Amino acid sequence: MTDYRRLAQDGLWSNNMVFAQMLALCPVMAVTSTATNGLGMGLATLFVLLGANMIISTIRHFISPAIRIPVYIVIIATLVTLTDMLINAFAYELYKVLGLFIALIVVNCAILGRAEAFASRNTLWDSIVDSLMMGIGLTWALVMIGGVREVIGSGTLFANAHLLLGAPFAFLEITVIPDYRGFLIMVLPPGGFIAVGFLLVAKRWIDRRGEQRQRRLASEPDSQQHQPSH
Amino acid sequence: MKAPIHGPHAHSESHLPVMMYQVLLALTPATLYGFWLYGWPAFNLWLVCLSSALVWEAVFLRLFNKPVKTHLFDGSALVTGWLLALCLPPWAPWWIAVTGTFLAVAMLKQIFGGLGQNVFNPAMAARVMLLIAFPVEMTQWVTPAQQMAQRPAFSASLQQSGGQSDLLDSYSGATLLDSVKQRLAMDEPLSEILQGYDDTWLTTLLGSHAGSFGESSALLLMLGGLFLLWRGVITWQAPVGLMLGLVLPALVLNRLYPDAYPGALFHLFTGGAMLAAWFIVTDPVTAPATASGRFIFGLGCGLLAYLIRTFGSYPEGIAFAVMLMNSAVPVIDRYIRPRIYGRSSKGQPLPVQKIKTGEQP
Amino acid sequence: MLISVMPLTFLGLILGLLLGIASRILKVERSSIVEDIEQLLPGTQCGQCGNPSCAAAAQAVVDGELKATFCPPGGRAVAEAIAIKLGIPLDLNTLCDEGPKVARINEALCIGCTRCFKICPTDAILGSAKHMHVVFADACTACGKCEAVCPTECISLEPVQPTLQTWVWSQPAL
Amino acid sequence: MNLALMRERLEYQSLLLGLVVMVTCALLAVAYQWTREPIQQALANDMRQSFSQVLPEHLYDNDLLDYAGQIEAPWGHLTYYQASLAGDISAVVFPMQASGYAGKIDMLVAIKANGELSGVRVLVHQETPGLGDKIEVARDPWITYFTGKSLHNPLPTSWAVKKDGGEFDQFTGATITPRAIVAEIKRALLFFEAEQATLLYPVKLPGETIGVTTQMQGVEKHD
Amino acid sequence: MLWKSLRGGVHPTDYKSLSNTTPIQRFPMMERLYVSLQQHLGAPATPVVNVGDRVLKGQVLADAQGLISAPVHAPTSGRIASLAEHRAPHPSGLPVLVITLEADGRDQWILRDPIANPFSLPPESICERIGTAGIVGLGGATFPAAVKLNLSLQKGIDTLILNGGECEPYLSCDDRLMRESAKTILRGAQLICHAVQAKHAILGIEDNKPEALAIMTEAANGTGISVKAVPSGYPMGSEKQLIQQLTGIEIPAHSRAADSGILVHNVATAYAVAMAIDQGQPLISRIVTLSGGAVTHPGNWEVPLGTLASEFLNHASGFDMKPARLLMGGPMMGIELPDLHVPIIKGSSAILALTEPEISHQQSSPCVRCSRCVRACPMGLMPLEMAANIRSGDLKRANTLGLSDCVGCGACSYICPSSIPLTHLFNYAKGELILQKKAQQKLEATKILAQRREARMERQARDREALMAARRAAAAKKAAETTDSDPITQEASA
Amino acid sequence: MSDYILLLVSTALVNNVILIKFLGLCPLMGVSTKMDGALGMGLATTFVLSLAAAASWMLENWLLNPMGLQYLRILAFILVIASVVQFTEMLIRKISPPLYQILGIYLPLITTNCAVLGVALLNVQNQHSFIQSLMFGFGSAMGFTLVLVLFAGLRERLAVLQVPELYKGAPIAFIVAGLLSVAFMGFAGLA
Ligand SMILES: Cc1cc2nc3c(=O)[nH]c(=O)nc-3n(C[C@H](O)[C@H](O)[C@H](O)COP(=O)(O)O)c2cc1C
Ligand SMILES: Cc1cc2nc3c(=O)[nH]c(=O)nc-3n(C[C@H](O)[C@H](O)[C@H](O)COP(=O)(O)O)c2cc1C
Ligand SMILES: Cc1cc2nc3c(=O)[nH]c(=O)nc-3n(C[C@H](O)[C@H](O)[C@H](O)COP(=O)(O)O)c2cc1C
Ligand SMILES: Cc1cc2nc3c(=O)[nH]c(=O)nc-3n(C[C@H](O)[C@H](O)[C@H](O)CO)c2cc1C
Ligand code: SF4
Ligand code: SF4
Ligand code: SF4
Ligand code: SF4
Ligand code: FES
Repeated sequence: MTDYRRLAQDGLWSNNMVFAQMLALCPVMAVTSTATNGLGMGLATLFVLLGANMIISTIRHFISPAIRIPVYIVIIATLVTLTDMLINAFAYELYKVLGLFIALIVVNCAILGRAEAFASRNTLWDSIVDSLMMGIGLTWALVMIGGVREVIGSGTLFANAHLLLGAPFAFLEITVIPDYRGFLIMVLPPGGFIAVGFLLVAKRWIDRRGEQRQRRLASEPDSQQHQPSH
Repeated sequence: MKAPIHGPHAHSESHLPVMMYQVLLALTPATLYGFWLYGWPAFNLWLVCLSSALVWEAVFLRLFNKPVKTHLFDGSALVTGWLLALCLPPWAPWWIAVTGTFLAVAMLKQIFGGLGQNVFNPAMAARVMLLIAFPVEMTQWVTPAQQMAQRPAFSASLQQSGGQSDLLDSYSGATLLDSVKQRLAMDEPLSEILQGYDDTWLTTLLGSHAGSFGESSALLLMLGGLFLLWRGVITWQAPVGLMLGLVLPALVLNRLYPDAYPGALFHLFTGGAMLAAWFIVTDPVTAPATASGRFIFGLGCGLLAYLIRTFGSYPEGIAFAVMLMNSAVPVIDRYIRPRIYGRSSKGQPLPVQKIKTGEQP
Repeated sequence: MLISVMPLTFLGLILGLLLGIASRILKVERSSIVEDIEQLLPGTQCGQCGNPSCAAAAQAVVDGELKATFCPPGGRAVAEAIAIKLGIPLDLNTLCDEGPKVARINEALCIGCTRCFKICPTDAILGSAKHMHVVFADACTACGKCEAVCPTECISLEPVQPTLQTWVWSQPAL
Repeated sequence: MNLALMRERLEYQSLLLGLVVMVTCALLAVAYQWTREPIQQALANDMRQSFSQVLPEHLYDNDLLDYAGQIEAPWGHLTYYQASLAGDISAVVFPMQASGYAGKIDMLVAIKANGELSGVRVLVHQETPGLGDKIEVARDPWITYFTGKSLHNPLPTSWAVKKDGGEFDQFTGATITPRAIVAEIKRALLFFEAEQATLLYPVKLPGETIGVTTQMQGVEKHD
Repeated sequence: MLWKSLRGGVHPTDYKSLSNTTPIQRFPMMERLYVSLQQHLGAPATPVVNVGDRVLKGQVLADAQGLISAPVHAPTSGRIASLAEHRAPHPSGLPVLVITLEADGRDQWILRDPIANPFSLPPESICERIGTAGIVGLGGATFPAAVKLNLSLQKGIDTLILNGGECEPYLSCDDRLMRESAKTILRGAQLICHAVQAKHAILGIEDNKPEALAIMTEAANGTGISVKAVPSGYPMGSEKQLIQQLTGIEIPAHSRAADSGILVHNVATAYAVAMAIDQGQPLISRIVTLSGGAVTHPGNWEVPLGTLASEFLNHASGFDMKPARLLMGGPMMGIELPDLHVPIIKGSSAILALTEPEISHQQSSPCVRCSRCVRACPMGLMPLEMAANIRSGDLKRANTLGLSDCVGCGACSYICPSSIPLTHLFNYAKGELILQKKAQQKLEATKILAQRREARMERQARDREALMAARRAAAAKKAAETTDSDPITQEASA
Repeated sequence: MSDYILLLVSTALVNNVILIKFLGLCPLMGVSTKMDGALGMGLATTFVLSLAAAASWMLENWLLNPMGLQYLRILAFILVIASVVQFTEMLIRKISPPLYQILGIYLPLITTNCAVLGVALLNVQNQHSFIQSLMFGFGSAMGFTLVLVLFAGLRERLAVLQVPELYKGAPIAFIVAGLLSVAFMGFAGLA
C-alpha cells in the first residue's frame, strides 16, 4: 500500500520541487514577476508533469535503458508542444507572457527528474498522485514567489488575473499598497533570486520551528504516560 | 585547568576600531565641504544615514544573537553609512537614506555574517540597488552654484529631506558625466559640450559641479586618501590600479577621437572616481588579499567603470564596476597568490639548490 | 499528415539504432553496486550533491564519501533506499564523538578467565589463563567487547590521557 | 521474460524510439491541424484589437488584415495595412520599431490620409517598469497626446521632447524612452509624406481576398 | 653583496636594551635542582641513577634512548633525592619525569677529559663527543646536535651558518654571549666545521646588535669565518630566512638545509660545543635572559639547568608589579607558563614577566581581510585563508593552502588588527592533522590485526574440525571393536 | 566582423544567459560549489551549446522549414540534442578517459540544462544565420561559464564565512546570485 499522505507531504512541502529539490529554477525566476504569471506557469507545468508521468509509468516496461532518456524527452516534448499550441490558441494573452518558457518546460529538469525517479519505477496510480502533488507543490511555490515579488515590487497582487482565469476572477486583483512608489528591483531579474533566497530562509525557519515542537511533543508523552496510572 | 594561552605574547598597536575611525577622519574634509556646497539638506542626509546605519546594525546584531555592545561601535557601520551618504544625491529624501542603510548594513553585511563576511561592498551595492529601485530619486542632482546663491532655510531643508517638497525642481541640474554622455549621444562634438567648462578639471578638482554629496571635491578626497596611506590603513595598489584603469583607455580614445571621447583628467576627476579610488576599492573586506591582486582589482574596477561610462547606459559606472569586481575577488584570490617560500609559483617544491663551493670565505 | 510524420520517425529510428549500438560498443564496465545505486538515484544530473553527475555521486556514496542523505531531488525516499542498500545508518548526526578511548584492565580484579583475550577482535589483550591480562593500547580500538564479557567487571573504557608526546593544541575559542 | 530479452535487441531499441517518435509526431500533427485555425484567429484578433486602438471606429469599415501591402522603407521591408471607409482609403497603419532605453520598442502607427496621426500604441517593449513603461497606454495617457498631431502641428523642428527644446513631455528621470518614441513617430510621418502615393493606393479591390498568415510577419516578429 | 631583505616579517618593539647592557652574571646554585628528562626534541632520556645515589657535577643522570634523544647530566654534585613526575615547562602543563638533585654545596666535578687536539680526530668522534655532552640546539628547537651533525656529515656540508640573529624581542642572551665569549664561539664554529667537514662558516648577526657585530668581526679576523650583518626584523633568525639572507638559497619545501649543503647552528650551541670538546664540560647550564616590564632587575644569567624558574626570578630580581603573563622563551615563539614552579631546561632562552600593555592583547574580532598577515608572513602564505578554512572545519583544504609550510613564527598573529589567534589555529590544525594521521595508521594496523585474527580463528576452527573428525573416526573404530560404552565415545558423540 | 564581436559581447555580458535571460539556473545552483567543477561544466557547456546551435540550425533550415514542420521544432531539437549529448558522452568515455574527466562527466547534466534548448530556440526566433547561430551559442556559453566560475568562487568563499545558520547554503547563494545579477545590470546598453 502506498503511503499517499507521504507522497503529498513530500510534493507539497518537504521535497518541494523548488524549495527542496531546487530544480525548475529557470521558469521560477523568469515568469514570476507577478503571482498570476506564476500560477499560469505552474498550471502548465502541472499538466505536462501529469501527462508525462502517466504515459511513462504506463509504458515503462517496454523501454530499454539505452534509449530511455530520448524516449522520455520525446514524450515530454510532445506534451509541451501540445500545451504550447493550446495556450497559444485559447489563451493568447497568457501566451504573450509565458512565451519562450513554455517551450522550456521540456528541459525543465524537474520533469525529467520525476520521470526517472518516480514514474519509471512506480504504478500508474502512484505516479498520478506523485505528479499531482509535485505539480501543485511547484505551482504554489511559483505563486508564492510571484506574490512576494509583486507585492514588494509594485504593490499589487494577482494583477491581470482575468487574463489567465477569465473575467470572473478579476476580483483576485488586489492593490495591496495604494500609491506605492514601487521597489523596482524586485520585479527585475535580481528580485527573483532575492525572493527565492528569503523564502528559503522562511521555509527553513518554519521547519525548524516544527522540529522544535516535535521535540517538545516527543518529550511530553513521558509525562502523559504516567498520568493515567495515577 | 585553565586553557593555555598560545603565543605570540606581543601584538602590534593597530586595532580594528582605530582603523575605522581613521577612515572617518579622512572622510571629514570632503564631507564638511559637501555641507557647505549643498546646504542643510545634505547635512540631514548625512545624519540620517549615520544614525540609521547604527540602528540597523544594532537591530540585526540582536536578531542574530550577537553581542550588540562589542560590535556596534567598531566603526564599520559608521563607515558604511557615511560612505553611502557621500554617494547619494545630496538632497535625497530621508527614506532613500534609511532604505539604503538597510540594504547596506542588513542585507549586504549582517545576513552574510556581519563584519568581514560580506562579499560585496555594502555601500556600493546599496547604491546600485537604490539606483535600480528608485531611478528617479537617485538621479536628481542639485546645482551647487544655485544652492549657494540662494541657500534654502533649515526648515525648508527639513521638508526637502522629508520628501515633501518640490524645492529641488528649482535647483536641479545634471551631473557633468550625465550631460556629456547624453549630448555626445546626440552627436554633439565634445569641444562644444565642454565649452562652458573650459577649466573642467580644475573645477572638478575643487568640486563645484552637480553630483553626489561627497564626490564633488576630488582634491579633498585625495587628501583623505593620502592621510590613510600615510597611516598605513590602506595600500597604494588598488587606488593606483583604479586610476590607471580609468586613465589609460581615456588617453588612447581621446587621442584617436578627441571630439567623441573626453580625456583622462575628465574621467579621473568626475563622478565617484576619487571617492572610489581612496575609500571604496580600498575596503579591505571586499578586495583581494594580496598586493598584486589588489592592483588587478583596482585596474578592473577602473576599466569596467570606463566601459560602462563610455559605452553603457549608465552615466556613472563606478558602483557597478566595483560590484562586478567584488564578484571576481575569489577568482583573483585563487590565482593571484604569493609564491610560498621553497615552492614554485605552481606550489611544487623547488629543486634543491646546492650552495656554491670554491668561493673564498 | 504522413509527410510530416515520416522524416522525424526516420530520425528517431536512426538515433535509436545509433544509441543502441553505442551503448553496446562503448560500454564501460562498472561495479554493479554503483550501478544499482545509480538506478536508485533520480537521474536529474543536477549536481547539487557536489558531484557532476548521478553516476559520479553513486560512486562517491559507495566509496563512503557521501552521506546517504546527499541527494536533495531524491528526498527522503532515495536516502532510505540507499541506506538500506548499503547497510549504513541513515541519521549520521546521532553518532557523537567523545574522543579516543582505550580499554584498561584493573589488575586487582582480573582473575585470568581469558574471555576478553578470546573475544578481542584485534588481539589487543595479552595474557594467559589464570594470569593477569593487559591491554596493548596501540591495538585497542575501544570496541567495548571485552568490557561486556568480563565476569568481574574489571575492564573499563577510559579516555586516552595525553602525554607530552601526544598532546596537541586544542581549538581556540573564537 | 520475453520482454526483458527483447529490450536488449538493437532493432527493438531502434524501432521503439522510431515508434515513439512516430506516434508523438502523429499526435502533434493532429493537434496542429486542430489548433491552427484558433491560433491564427487569436493572432488576427490580437491585431484587429491593436488596430482598433489606433483607429477610431468611425474611420473604417473594412477588415484591415485583408488590405495589407508591402513596401520597401529606408530601414527595411515593411508591411502596411489600409483602412477604408466606404471604399475610400481613410488611413494606413504600419508597425515601427524605436530603440528605447532597454531594447526595441514595437509600436503601431496609424496615419490618416491627410497626414494626421490617428493614433499610436506601443505593442511590446522592455522599458523599466515605473519609468519607461509610462508609454503603455494602460499606465499613462502620454502616448495618446500624439493623436491629431502631424508634421505641421507642431512643425518638424518641434518634434522633440521638451528637454531638447521640443513640444512633447518627457517623464521625470526617463528621457531616453520618450525621445526615442518621438523620433520614431516623426520618422513614420516623414516616411508617410514621402511615400504617400504608394501607401494610399488601394492594395486590392473590394472583394479580393489575400491569405492572412503570409502577411503578418511585419508585426508578428517581436520577441 | 646586496640581498633582498627579509620577505614579509614584522618589527616588534625589541626591548633588548632592558637586559643587554649588563654583563652575564653567574646564578648561584640552589639547594635542589629539578633535572627534567625531556629537555630536547625526541624521546625522553632514561635514568641511569637510583634514588639515594651520590653524583658528581657533570655525571650522566640519564642516557639517550632511541635515535633522536640526548643524555642529561648533573649540574652539580649531590644526592639523588627522588625520581618523580613534576610539571613540565610546556604549554600543556603536563607532568614529566624529573630527577631531583639535592646539591651538596661542594660543586665537585667528575673527571673531565678535554680533547687535546680535536682536529686530528675523525669527524665522527667529534660528533659522538658532542652527543655524549648532551648538547642540543640552543636556538629554540632543542634538536639533539649530534643527530643533526651526523646526518649533515652524511649529506655533505659546505657551509656552516652560525645564527646570531636573535630576532625575538627582549632576548639578549646570544648578544651578551657574543660580546663576552667571542673566541669560544668561533672555536666552537671551527669544531663544528670539522665535525661536518664544512669548508666555510658564516656568522649572521642582526644589525641591531652593533657591539656584538664589532666584537665578533674583530675576533673573527684571520679565522676564515666571515661575520655578516643582516637587517633586523622578525623572524630574521629563523633558519630558512637566515640562509636566504646570507646565501640567497631557498630551502625547498620538504627538504632540509643539509640537502643544500648548509648547516645552521645557534651561537650558544657553538659555545657549548667548544666547552664540551676543549674543556670536557657537558651541557649543564645555559644563559637565560630575565626581562619584561614587571621585572625589577632585567639581565642575563648563566643558570644551572634544573633551577626552578621561581627561584631564579626571586633571587635574581623580583617583581615590580604583578605580571600579566609569565613566559619561557621570547614573546613571539615562547610559551606561557601557568606558574613558575617549573625547571629551567636546555631550551629556556628567557624567563619574561610581561605587563598588560606590553602584550597589548585584545578580544578577537572578525577578520576584515586587511591582508596584513599576508604581508607579514615570511613564508609567503595567506594566513587569513588558512584560518578561515580551519575555522570552518576544513583542515585538509588548509593543508593544501600551505599549512605544512608554516613555521609557526607568529608574525601574522602579531600584526593582525583583529587579534585573531592565527598561529594558535595553525598549531591546532597541525596537531589535529597529526592525530588524524595517527588514527588512520592505527585503523590500518588494527585492520591487519583483525584479519590475522580472523585467519587464525578459521584455521583453529578447521584444525578443531579435523581433530574431531579424526577422533570420531577413531571412536567409531573402537566402538566396532568393543560394544562397551566408552567415556571417550560418549564425549565424542555428545 | 565588429558585428560578430558585438553579438558575442551582447550574448556573453549584456544579455547574459543566466543572470538576465534566466536560462540554465539549475546547474548554476548545482555545480557551483567548487571552482574546478564550475570550469569543467563551463567548458562542457560551451562544447554542447555550440554543437546544439549548429545542429538545430541545420535541422531547422534543412528539414523543418522546407517541409513546413515548424510545429515539431521543440520535439526535433530536443531529440537531436539529447541523442547527440548522450552519444558524445559515451564516445568520450570510451576513447579518452582524461578528456572524460575534464568534460565528459558533465555532459549528462547538460541535456537537462534549459540553456541549450533555449539558445537553439532563440536562434530560430531571431532568424540568425549559421555563423550568427554559432556565435550566439558560443557567446551564451562564454557568459554561462563566466557567471558559473564567478559564482563558484563566491560560494567557495561563502562556505568558510560565518554566515548565520538560517542563511547558510542555498539561501545566501540565491541572494548572492541576485546581487550578481544586479551587478550585471551595469552592462546594460553596452551592445
Ligand atoms: C535602473 C534604471 C532604469 C532606467 N530605465 C529607464 C527607462 O526605461 N527609460 C528611460 O528613459 N530612462 C531610464 N533610466 C534613466 C536613464 O539612465 C537616464 O538617466 C535618464 O533617461 C535621463 O533622463 P533625465 O535627463 O530625465 O534624468 C533608467 C535608469 C536606471 C538607473
Ligand atoms: C620564527 C623563528 C625564529 C627563530 N629565531 C631564532 C633566533 O633568533 N636565533 C636562533 O638562534 N635561532 C632562531 N630560530 C631557530 C632557527 O631556525 C634554527 O633552529 C636554529 O638557529 C638552529 O640552531 P640550533 O640547532 O643550534 O638551535 C628561529 C626559528 C624560527 C622558526
Ligand atoms: C638530516 C636532518 C634531519 C633532521 N630532522 C629533524 C626532525 O625530524 N625534526 C626536527 O625538528 N628537526 C630536524 N632536523 C633539524 C632541522 O633541520 C632544524 O634545524 C630544526 O628543526 C630546528 O630548526 P628551526 O628551529 O629553524 O625550526 C634535522 C636536521 C637534519 C640535518
Ligand atoms: C580603508 C577602508 C575602506 C572601507 N571602505 C568601505 C566601503 O567602501 N564600503 C563599506 O561599506 N565599508 C567600507 N569600510 C568599512 C568596512 O570594511 C565595511 O563595513 C565592511 O565591508 C563590512 O563588513 C572600509 C573600511 C576601511 C578600513
Ligand atoms: S575477562 Fe576479566 S578476568 Fe577474565 S581475563 Fe579478562 S580481564 Fe581477566
Ligand atoms: S575494547 Fe575492543 S579492541 Fe580494545 S581491548 Fe577490548 S576487545 Fe580489544
Ligand atoms: S591580519 Fe587579521 S584581520 Fe587582517 S587579514 Fe589577516 S587575519 Fe584578517
Ligand atoms: S605563523 Fe605561519 S602563517 Fe603566520 S606568519 Fe608565521 S609562517 Fe606565516
Ligand atoms: S529549469 Fe532551467 S536549468 Fe533547470
